[in-house]
Amino acid sequence: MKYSYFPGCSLEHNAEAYDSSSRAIAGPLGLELVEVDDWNCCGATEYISLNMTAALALIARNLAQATKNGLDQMIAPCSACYLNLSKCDRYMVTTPELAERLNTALAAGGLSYQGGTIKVRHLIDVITEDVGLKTLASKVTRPLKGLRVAPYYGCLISRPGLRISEHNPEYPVSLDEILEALGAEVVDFPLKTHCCGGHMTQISESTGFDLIRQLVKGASDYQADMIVTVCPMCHLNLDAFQNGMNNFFKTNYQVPVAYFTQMIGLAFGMSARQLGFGTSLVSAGPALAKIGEELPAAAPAAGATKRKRDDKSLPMPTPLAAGQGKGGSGKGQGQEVSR
Amino acid sequence: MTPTSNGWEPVIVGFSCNWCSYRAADSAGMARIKYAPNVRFIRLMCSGRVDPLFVLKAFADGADAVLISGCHPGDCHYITQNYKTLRRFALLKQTLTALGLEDGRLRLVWASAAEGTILAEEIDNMVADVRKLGPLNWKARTAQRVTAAAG
Amino acid sequence: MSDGKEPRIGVYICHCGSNIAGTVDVEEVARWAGEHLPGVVVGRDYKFMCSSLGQELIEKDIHDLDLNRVVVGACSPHLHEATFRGACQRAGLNPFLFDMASLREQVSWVCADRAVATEKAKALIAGSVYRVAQNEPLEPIIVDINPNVLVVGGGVAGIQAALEIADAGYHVYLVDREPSIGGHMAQLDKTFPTLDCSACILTPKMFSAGTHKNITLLTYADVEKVDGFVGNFTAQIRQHARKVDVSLCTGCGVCQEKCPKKVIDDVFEAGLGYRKAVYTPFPQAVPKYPVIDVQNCTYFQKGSCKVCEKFCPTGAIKFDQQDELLTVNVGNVILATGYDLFDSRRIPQYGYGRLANVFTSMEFERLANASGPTNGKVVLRDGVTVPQSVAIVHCVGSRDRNYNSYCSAICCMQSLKFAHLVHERTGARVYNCYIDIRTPAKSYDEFYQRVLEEGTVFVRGKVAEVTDAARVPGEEGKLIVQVEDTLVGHQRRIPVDMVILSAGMEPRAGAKEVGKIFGISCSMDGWFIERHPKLDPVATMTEGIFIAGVCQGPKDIPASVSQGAAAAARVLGLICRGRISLEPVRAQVNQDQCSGCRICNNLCPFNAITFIEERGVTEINPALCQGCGTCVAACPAGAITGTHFSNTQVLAQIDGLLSVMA
Amino acid sequence: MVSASGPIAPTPFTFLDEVQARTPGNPHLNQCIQCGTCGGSCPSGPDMDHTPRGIFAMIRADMRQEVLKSNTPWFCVSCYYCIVRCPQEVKITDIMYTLKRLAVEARLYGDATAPDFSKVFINWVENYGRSFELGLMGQHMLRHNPFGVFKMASMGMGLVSRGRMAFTPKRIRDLEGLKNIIAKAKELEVSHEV
Repeated sequence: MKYSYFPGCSLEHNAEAYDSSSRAIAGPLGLELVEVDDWNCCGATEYISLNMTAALALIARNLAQATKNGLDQMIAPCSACYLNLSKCDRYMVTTPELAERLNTALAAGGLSYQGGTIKVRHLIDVITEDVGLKTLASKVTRPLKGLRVAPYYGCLISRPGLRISEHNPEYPVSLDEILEALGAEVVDFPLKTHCCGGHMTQISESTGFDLIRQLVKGASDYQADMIVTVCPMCHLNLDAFQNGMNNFFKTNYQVPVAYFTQMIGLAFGMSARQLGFGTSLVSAGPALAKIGEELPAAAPAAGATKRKRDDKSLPMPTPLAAGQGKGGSGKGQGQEVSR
Repeated sequence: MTPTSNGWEPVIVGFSCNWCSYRAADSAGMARIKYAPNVRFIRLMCSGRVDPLFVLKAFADGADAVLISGCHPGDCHYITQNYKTLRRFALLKQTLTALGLEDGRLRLVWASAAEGTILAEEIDNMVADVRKLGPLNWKARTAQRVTAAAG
Repeated sequence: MSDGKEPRIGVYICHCGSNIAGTVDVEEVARWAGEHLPGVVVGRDYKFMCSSLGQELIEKDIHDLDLNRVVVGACSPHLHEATFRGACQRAGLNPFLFDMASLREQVSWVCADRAVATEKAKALIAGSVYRVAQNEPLEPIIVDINPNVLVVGGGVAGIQAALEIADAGYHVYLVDREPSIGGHMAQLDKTFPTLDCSACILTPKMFSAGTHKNITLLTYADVEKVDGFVGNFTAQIRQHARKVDVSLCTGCGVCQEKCPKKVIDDVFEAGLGYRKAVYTPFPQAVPKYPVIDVQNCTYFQKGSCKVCEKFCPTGAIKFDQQDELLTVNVGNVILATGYDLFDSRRIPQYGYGRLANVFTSMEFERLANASGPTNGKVVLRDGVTVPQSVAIVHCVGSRDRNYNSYCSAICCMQSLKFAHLVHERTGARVYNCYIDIRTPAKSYDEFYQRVLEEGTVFVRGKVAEVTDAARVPGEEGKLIVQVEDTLVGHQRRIPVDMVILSAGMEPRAGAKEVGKIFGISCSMDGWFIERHPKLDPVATMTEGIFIAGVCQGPKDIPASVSQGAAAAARVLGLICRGRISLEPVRAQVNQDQCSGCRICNNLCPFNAITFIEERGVTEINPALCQGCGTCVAACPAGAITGTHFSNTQVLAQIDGLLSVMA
Repeated sequence: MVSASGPIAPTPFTFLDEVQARTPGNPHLNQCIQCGTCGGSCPSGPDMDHTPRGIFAMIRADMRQEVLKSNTPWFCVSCYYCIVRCPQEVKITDIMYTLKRLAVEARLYGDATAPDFSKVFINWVENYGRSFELGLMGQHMLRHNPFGVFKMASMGMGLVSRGRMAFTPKRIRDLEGLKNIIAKAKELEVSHEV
């Protein structure tokens, strides 16, 4: 099965692990991913707040680019990209006047797009629908026995229900099913479709951190070893901001967060390093230990060493020892591990 | 309804059954739904009563299009008669297409007594399509075809 | 002209106040018709043609101007065709020499532009004038009314209807698919606003229905097929095998006592209680005879047990009993098939089915009911803990385009009732989360006032979600109801022990199929369609088929009872008339023209068409023919004519409609 | 509803009409029954100075200034709970986007944090074709929350040390084309408004 692949900006940097793990499991699952040529940012939730036409044109450019490789289905692993792309496509079908405007804009860049040409799919749908849980389970060589995971869908693939697939915006189960197929112990997570706060950490700390707290608290209340997510934004908030949240509320949660593709990779017998586990801020060490997988030491910050000069201005982080979960700011908080 | 540039407006003869589609028109009225006024309905007891002859007559007398409407399949007041309508319609359509009648000039619409909105929407769409097609002048056309055949 | 005379047509255009005159230039249409249309000798317009003065105007013209045809342009013929036919008849004109054009529903109400509307009106009038000129005088078909009546559904509406008719001295077949009549009302605890016990007021009615000499009770039975027409229906009813010989059974109840198989009762106890495999739904069941639930009976599933048979003192248990097919002849049918409760699991964010202490309204009725699983104790799912705080959620599945957009009418009062009962039985703090409080009936709002006084907390806001995910210590172990208090303008999280979902009403799952069996249709929402929403709420488009109770749309007990009685009155009216005249719209075969091709033979769903072998021609039985005209359209020899919808008449109408061109 | 015969819908005049017209698709705003499902479902509702429902009431009351000044749209996290739960199919999230645009056009937003965040973000996108977290956070924080920089530094460096944050933004090949598209689109948006 051959698909266009739209990684999106996050997967280039902070969600690199999502990208590498997705590509890693594609082979075994019989998926061929053809990266969309010269794609651009989808504008996240920001651009549409300033200029609708420009925002949609920005997205439409990607759809136009995608048509070039002749594939009619495009996989977007990032929920925000996924929603933006499918929304834009939908609008171009339902609102001819808008479609016309967007094509006038695209023409300025020598492009054009006919609404409905590209079927935008989220990776999780492709795996549940095109690959199928049976095939998935059949590829499992190392069942994730004894690992308690909280499936976390977040907002943008659950809602507003643009998805082609049959699913329930309030109580989806596809991720639960995938994780069960991998042999993990799946928590019936009541907050599975609640919001991680998106960019709120940048707008209002109190709001953003509280949403993160609710989710992390929920997961640890349900004794989940880790939260499994399908979205880079959710991952960034829950993982990278977890210690910031801990400081804010004087709590010390240490719930590791992983992409569902990483979990699939593990179950397929791939190494944690290969799947980029070492790159999360909250260590997944204790969790992975449960399935006898050794967490690699944090990847030696390649970028950092190369660009030492640039780093001078800012304090270097204290290197992390495997299994020790903390932000590594040397400010002494977040040392103690809950549970 | 926005008249076409040259002010020409299609005239459409509609055949409705007494039980569902005519009552759909009633409920469209009761809901004060404004829709294109081009369709002039004839009330029959059942869409099954629509004799191909009626349709041809309508076209011959200068109708630009004909609308046939009845109860939804399975909801027919006469149990199964609208299935017969369906079959007859397909046949008629084939024939008329062969005679060069554009698709869109003969339409079949199912509307239950409750579906005033749907009937109105269908009529609006149909009128829009027929406006694009322009006047039919069936007589003239057939005349041409005859002469063509002769010559 | 069939009757030789030249047509002398009178055309009458109704203003309908401003309904038509507001958009259509009625004077112009009348004048134009009088001057330009063939055969028209007079064209008039009048404020209200349907008024007695309007009708007299027509009658007078028929006399003075010797009219032999009449056309009225007014509202839809479905409203006033009968009225004007009456006028013609009074003036000695055959009512079928009349035609009506719908200038209101099809013109003035749906056109905005006056000129356009007026032109369309002219076209429709022209159509009617050309047609009426071809109309033939016809005599209505008279049929006798069989005085027996079939009532489908033994809820309170059906029982009421059955009793009214039976008391009037006519025979009723009362059919219910459950083993007992009583319907939803039998499950309820108290009834609003008077709070009298539901069973106490219903049981007497059930009893008299069960014992009435004019009522044949057919419970645990389904109507499978209905043939015929008003006055003469034949219904085929399947009596499911009770596996109990009712002629021997005394209803002593030993079998239920001894039966070793306990199953969850998801019908009467709404899944909150248990029953045996052989059971009567509830103690006061009518009839008192139990049924054996074959799916759960150990004997039928495993081949051995027969405990009930062993203990039955009269040997009434009959494991080999088979379904019976009964055929009854009736003149009229009343459908009172009721409703299904909205399945609250369809709204996952309310947690029903996942969170133990979220209850549906029907579950709560059983909980509060003295004869229910907890003997009327209001407790949590664990069966012992008394809730300290309860939230009642209004509009569950109603007034919501994601589920049902209509208002279920009973939920507000029901929720107020729950608030009162909870307060009375537990003293718990009660929160009612509502969008609007709708109490529009006699002493309903007084009940609202009473509940306010009792200290129930009213929160104006549609509940967003019910969750057990606590955010602060105070919420631990509670259900949290998250809602915007729209009157404060802030989001609230209300921790409670119990949540009651006031679920709405839905059309029966099988409503559409039932409708098909009886030849009536359902609205977009799935409720049976009445003949007129205001003026004829219990009749349907099909003569002789009536509807009563919730199957016609959400309503409470008083309204259902009134409709049951109303439907009965309509039926009794027909029975008293003894005979009814039907539209003489029929198909007739001209035997000389019939080529005997038999194309028409298999077209008729009413089996009105038969082929006479010896004469090699087809005949149509006017008693069975319903006048759809499908065979007329199909006859290649043109041997079949449809009275009142003949080719000549329809073709003439086409001419007329198209004689008006912009 | 079916297309009105005669005159087509009038050009926007009330604030309600304006908001409806500036939102793609049909936002159904006039259908709101003020039930509060949106406000109840909103994750950041407690921090908004008016709940979405409140905002809709104000829009109907034509309180343009107050609505565009409020922080409500800027606190919308685009979680779409309100949209899927709304019993009247009101497209709340999309309306919030519209309100943000109108507020930016009218320079009416109270606190500039959120609008600026969007602007900075977009600035990178428009000039490189891709977003750039480090630059974004850096610029944004320095402007709106200088101390935040230090608070966030730990996290930031955490990401950096794990190769999860690049020091230079990526640039797409056909940047010219993209810029032209954006420029044209902006024209159209403006011409669309008048």
